[in-house]
Amino acid sequence: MINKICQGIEDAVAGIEDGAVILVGGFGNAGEPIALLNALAARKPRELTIVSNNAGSGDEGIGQLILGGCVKKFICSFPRVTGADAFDKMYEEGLLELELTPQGTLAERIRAAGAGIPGFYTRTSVDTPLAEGKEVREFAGLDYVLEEAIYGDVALVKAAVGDRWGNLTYTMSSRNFNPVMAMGAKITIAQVGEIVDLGGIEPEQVITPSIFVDKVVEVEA
Amino acid sequence: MINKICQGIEDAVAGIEDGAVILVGGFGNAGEPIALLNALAARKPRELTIVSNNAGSGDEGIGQLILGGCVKKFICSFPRVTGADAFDKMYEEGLLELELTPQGTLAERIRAAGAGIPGFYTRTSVDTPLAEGKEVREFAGLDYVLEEAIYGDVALVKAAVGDRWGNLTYTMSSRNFNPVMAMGAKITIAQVGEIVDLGGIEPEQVITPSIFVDKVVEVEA
Amino acid sequence: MVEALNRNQVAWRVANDIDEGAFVNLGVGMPLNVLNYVPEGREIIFHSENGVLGMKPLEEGAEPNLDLINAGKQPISMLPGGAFFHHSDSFAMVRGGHIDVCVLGAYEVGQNGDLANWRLPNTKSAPAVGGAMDLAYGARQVYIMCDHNGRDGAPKIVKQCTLPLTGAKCVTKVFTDIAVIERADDGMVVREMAEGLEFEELQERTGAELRLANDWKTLTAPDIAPPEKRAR
Amino acid sequence: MVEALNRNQVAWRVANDIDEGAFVNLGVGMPLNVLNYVPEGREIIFHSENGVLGMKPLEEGAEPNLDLINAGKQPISMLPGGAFFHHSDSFAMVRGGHIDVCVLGAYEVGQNGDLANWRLPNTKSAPAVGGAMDLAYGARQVYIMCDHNGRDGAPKIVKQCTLPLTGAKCVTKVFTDIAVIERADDGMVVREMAEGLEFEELQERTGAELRLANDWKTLTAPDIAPPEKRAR
Repeated sequence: MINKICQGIEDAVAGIEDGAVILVGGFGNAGEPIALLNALAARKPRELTIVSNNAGSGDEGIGQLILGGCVKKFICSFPRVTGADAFDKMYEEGLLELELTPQGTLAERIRAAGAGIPGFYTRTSVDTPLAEGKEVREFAGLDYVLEEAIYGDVALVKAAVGDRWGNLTYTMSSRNFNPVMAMGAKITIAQVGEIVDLGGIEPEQVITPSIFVDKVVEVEA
Repeated sequence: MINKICQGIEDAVAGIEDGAVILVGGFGNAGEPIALLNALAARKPRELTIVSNNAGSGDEGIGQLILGGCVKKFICSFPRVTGADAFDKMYEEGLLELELTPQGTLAERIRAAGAGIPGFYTRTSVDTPLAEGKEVREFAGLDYVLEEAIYGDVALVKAAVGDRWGNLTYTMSSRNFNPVMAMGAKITIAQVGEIVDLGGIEPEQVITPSIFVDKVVEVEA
Repeated sequence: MVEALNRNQVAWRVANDIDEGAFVNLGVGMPLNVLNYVPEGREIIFHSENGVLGMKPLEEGAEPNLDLINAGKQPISMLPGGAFFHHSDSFAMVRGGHIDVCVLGAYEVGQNGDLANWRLPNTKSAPAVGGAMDLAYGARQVYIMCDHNGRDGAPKIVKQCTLPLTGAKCVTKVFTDIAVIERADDGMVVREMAEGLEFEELQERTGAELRLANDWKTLTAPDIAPPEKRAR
Repeated sequence: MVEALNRNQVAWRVANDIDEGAFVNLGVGMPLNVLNYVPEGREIIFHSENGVLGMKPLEEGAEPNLDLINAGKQPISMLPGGAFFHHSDSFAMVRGGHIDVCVLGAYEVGQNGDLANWRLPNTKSAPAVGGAMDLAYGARQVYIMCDHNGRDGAPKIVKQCTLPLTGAKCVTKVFTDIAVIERADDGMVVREMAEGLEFEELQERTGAELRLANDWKTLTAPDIAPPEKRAR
């Protein structure tokens, strides 16, 4: 019987190695997999690359990883949010690398990794500093920038409901980056508010299908 | 008040011009917008390019457009299906152009048009005749082919439920190419089995959001 | 005496410029305020880049839901007909040309439509860009909402941007406290000027070269109180 | 006397080679038959490229639903836990390396793992490729299911493909009526041979150079009737 359900949050994050590229779902606090991130921080990993829209806030979740000295580099679109003090301080001291990428390009680069596309062209960032060093190419008279896929080792996502195969659904706007991150990593770990029996999610209503998910752990909301 | 609902199928297909590139949803007969295609054929358009997975079967839908002499060119992955007699005959007589593209590449090229991506790289078709004349580029030691977006003038799709804003849901595997086609065209026209009040589709369960749909017409199943 | 609009009135003016049925994205900051001034009975579908279509302001006294927020991470509410989707789909809408209008703030708008709104010079803090660059090229119309002059009096609409660009030649219309200016192929055209403002004075307060439209109108708005100063 | 498997037995053999929990795509034609021989109690999640995960065969006597079909346009049924999604997402699964195994038919398999299965020569009829090229490179393992020799006796496993390729160096394992052959870095290794078959005869009936694994086994299957001839 297929069973991707982990009994404890520690089991869920076991095996994540130093130096891993971690894709993290969420936008601000909505959909941020706080419990998984805290459990990961407790393992005291080193030299992680965190790929997420924001660079965390407060001392939980991504903030806890930063404070624990676990993060070497961020790839994100908007690191500065209210309460991103941990990030701000370490960035200003030169202790964190940052690869800034526009939000749409970030989402598309991760989807690309999940979809077998190593590179694609986009108008976004043409003629701006974020296009520096990137190939520019003309299609139908307009310039486009070549952007490359971001491949994750692990994705940490938060969902509302999950089942033992790994199907997931999300609540309202907490969906955001979560389904995208789930596509782009070798191993996807989901914290869910509720585990239901197989078939408890209507097949038309599955948002992240089981194929993109490796571990599921129930976490009280 | 926004109201994308057309009262008749003729209104729904009004204004489609000769020479248009038409994206057609469906996979085999599942999800094929037969009523819209028949109504389009009745207008006797000329020189259409049809982009769809199959080249129709029988004398309804895409078959009716072929028999009516409306089609100049197909872009599809699998023209030959049981009963694709109209296509087979005209193709063998040299009366139809065919651009064959792998099914995944077809879906991705149309999504690309809808997502502002003029071109992307894929492994699919490398070292095969379908890569001939296309740029090949190496990423991380592997060859990839450059594929370009397919931009539709009009998309014809079939959905189960729609509302006056244009939100759509689909039944089971009749979803297939429909949401993709809806993204890739300037104008998207949906035939739906049922029109519901605004709010009748849960916001988490919308599959094609209103922004991708321009006209909705109810057609008895 | 120039009757400049306050920021709420500018938001009102922008909201009134948007047609029924338009799909509209509002940038973080001043632009999000446009949501509060949609004319009674006009259906406009607002897009939030974090995966929302059909948002509306949170009702007075309603309980905020942490899972229902806008791009500025503020709680919102939903219209019937709204939809949720993930970030790739959300930015396919933006980058694929499906958004009719986006409303953004600006540090500088160039005479040629260049936009700079993401990076100030001489700052130690980390850069942040969010969805601004995606919107600048992706939306069919890029509306800018800003004070006409900064606190030091320097014009926001300039001959040529000096700050790092968000997008080149992308701005289509600028709404300030004293004017509505459209970008035409041959330059910046003043469509509306505040009561009591002379064109010469407007030109003086603007870095770009302006042209007054023959059918220019007075920029007016109903009596709306200015926003309260936010505590920092 | 060589005890070759019939086509249903080959489908059984392939089904038994797939691990629990695997995500598996079945090509149109012979491979779709694998669905009927999943070992009792083993959970395998079958993907159909038209946007289905978790399909199972239509129950005997059940009403087919025209909206629920597989890649061969045949009616199917669903396991609890299944999901529907659109074509771009479906092929993201295929092309992004998420499918563990795909099972395809073949006209020719080259000694280096090249696959030709979409285009016969000297035909006036239109070419058709479907999802074969996406699967050939996208799936982690590409299993081929075919008769060892064509009606004219010509081998399907050849030194070098002469037909237009579906994908280069992509095949990982071949299941025929008389052998199971794995592609190793240094060539084709015979893992199983039918009862009564000598390696020399197998080599003679094969275009590619074969090597017999030290731990090779007899290719056997339970007694299953061959498929009925389909009316044309």
